[in-house]
Amino acid sequence: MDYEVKLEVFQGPLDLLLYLIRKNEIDIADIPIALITRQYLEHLEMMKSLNLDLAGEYLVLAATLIHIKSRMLLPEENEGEAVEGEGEDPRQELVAQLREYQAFKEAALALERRPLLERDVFKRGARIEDAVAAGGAVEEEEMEMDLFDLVAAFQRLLARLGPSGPMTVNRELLSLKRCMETIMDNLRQRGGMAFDDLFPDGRDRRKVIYTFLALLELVKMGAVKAFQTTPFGPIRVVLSGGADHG
Amino acid sequence: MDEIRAIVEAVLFAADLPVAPERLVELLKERGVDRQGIVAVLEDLREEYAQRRGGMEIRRVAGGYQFCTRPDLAAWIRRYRAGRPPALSAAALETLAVVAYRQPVTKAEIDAVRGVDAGGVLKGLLERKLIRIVGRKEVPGRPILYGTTKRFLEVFHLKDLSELPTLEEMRALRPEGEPGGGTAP
Amino acid sequence: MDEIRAIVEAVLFAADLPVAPERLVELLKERGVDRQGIVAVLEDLREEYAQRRGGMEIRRVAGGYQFCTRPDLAAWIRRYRAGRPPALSAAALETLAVVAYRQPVTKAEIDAVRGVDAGGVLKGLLERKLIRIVGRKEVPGRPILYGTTKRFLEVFHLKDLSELPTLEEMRALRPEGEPGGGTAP
Repeated sequence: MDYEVKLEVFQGPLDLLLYLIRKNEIDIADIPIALITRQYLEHLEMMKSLNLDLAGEYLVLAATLIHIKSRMLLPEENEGEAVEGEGEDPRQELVAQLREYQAFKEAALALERRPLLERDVFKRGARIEDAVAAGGAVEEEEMEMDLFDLVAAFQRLLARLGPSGPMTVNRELLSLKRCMETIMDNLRQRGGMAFDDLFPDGRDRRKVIYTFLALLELVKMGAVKAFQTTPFGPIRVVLSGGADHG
Repeated sequence: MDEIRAIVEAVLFAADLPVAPERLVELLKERGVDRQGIVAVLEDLREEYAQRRGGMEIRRVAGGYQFCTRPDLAAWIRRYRAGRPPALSAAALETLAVVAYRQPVTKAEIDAVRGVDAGGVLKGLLERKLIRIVGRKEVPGRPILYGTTKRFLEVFHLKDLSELPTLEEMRALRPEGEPGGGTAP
Repeated sequence: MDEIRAIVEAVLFAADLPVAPERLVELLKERGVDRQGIVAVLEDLREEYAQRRGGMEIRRVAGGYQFCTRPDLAAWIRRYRAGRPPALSAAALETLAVVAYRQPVTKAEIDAVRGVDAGGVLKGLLERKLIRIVGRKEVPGRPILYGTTKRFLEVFHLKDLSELPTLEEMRALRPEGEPGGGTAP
């Protein structure tokens, strides 16, 4: 069989197990645990030898499989009666879990087959000001904020401060003023800029922080406008009132 | 074209999100149009574009109406933009499926279904606004509960959550011989 | 509608900038359409929409063609957009985050965290009833203390403040790709 070729990226141990069940054309309700355990462990070995990152979950399932196998070998569970007997089938829990995962996997594929926005269908591309004739006064659509944005904003703030805590105000004001001037100069020359272009020295953390704070300050003062039309889309920065279209 | 219809079309075109009939009723209330009238106009327009078979169509999605390009022309637009479609990984799709069907759902519950830690995937889905935090579960530890967003409905072309096939239907589908990875084409 | 025309219309709709005929000639070159043919299609479409007098029209701008709404309907679109819930600026969101997580908090404390004067933003948040004055801090000068409002809880779909995700919880949602060791800091 095309054993090696079929080594794909699995979504997790359950995914690998489902793959083995399908490959061997096995009934999910009656898994030959010895065979599947062997193949499962072989796959883990292969993934290890390929230096694929093996998450701990893979090993947990390996242990589960081995445990089930040992319970299946116990003398009171003769083959044939194992399923119907009053003794519980040691595979039961795993089978239920696999079935559930399989249903969600199908659901995921069904989602993927739908006409996806930005893959199969596209929305109006032009920005709102360009799409609305004589609509200079139409305000740029801002992102609708949700809770995640709020927390993320706070996290970013704290990350920006770093472990050393708030910086001294004096040094900041000095640098801030200079950064604000630089931004304004750049914008006057170029009209508008992509947000990322404001940070040429991406590695200089201090500079990045000050530039960002300067930008916030300029936005607050109403000197510049920063906007974003899609979540995590590119941010554009323009001089306020300086952007005329058409 | 009568003015009401032209206004409705202009709003549909200009809006960034699906337009709910209620918003149009509100907008046009001084014109004395009721919900039924608005829906009739919207359906009329939808029919007109469907008949015309031009570049766009009007679809019903996320509780509203929205202009978008015809699905069979997607390849041309991608080529024009020279962009690749944004791929949702198989892990993201699986996680999204669990959230969609089990919402409100905790991370631990999602992890249990998928057998792997969903932390990174959840963060990505939150950032892409496909899921959101909807509250906390009143159990020890009060874990965060997740649910899907309107954006989810918009991206996956769903009128509402009830349009999702049931899990029972999914179980009935035997994925005979289908490979495991749900990779985007 | 013939396919070339539908493709041109779809591209016009989905493009973010005015579409130059040359780009369309390039896109459709395997269909054997020349510049003259493309311009004819574009002008035809333009004429069609002009005749129809619907919500949109096609205009020639900056060496290209672009869909836009009919100028005399602009007021309706402005009104439609004014009706949607106002969004928060990045500065407002940051300030709100500091108030939410550090309340009760003084302006000086907020300024220290954000590194800029929050005066204007605080005023805006007060006006929008997302924050309120909750008292005065018993230190020299007795500065005003700010906290969040009921409206804040509504906007963010929170039952109470304890539902705010903790920073610890957000840290647990590691970005995809980062090592996922189960060791909490």
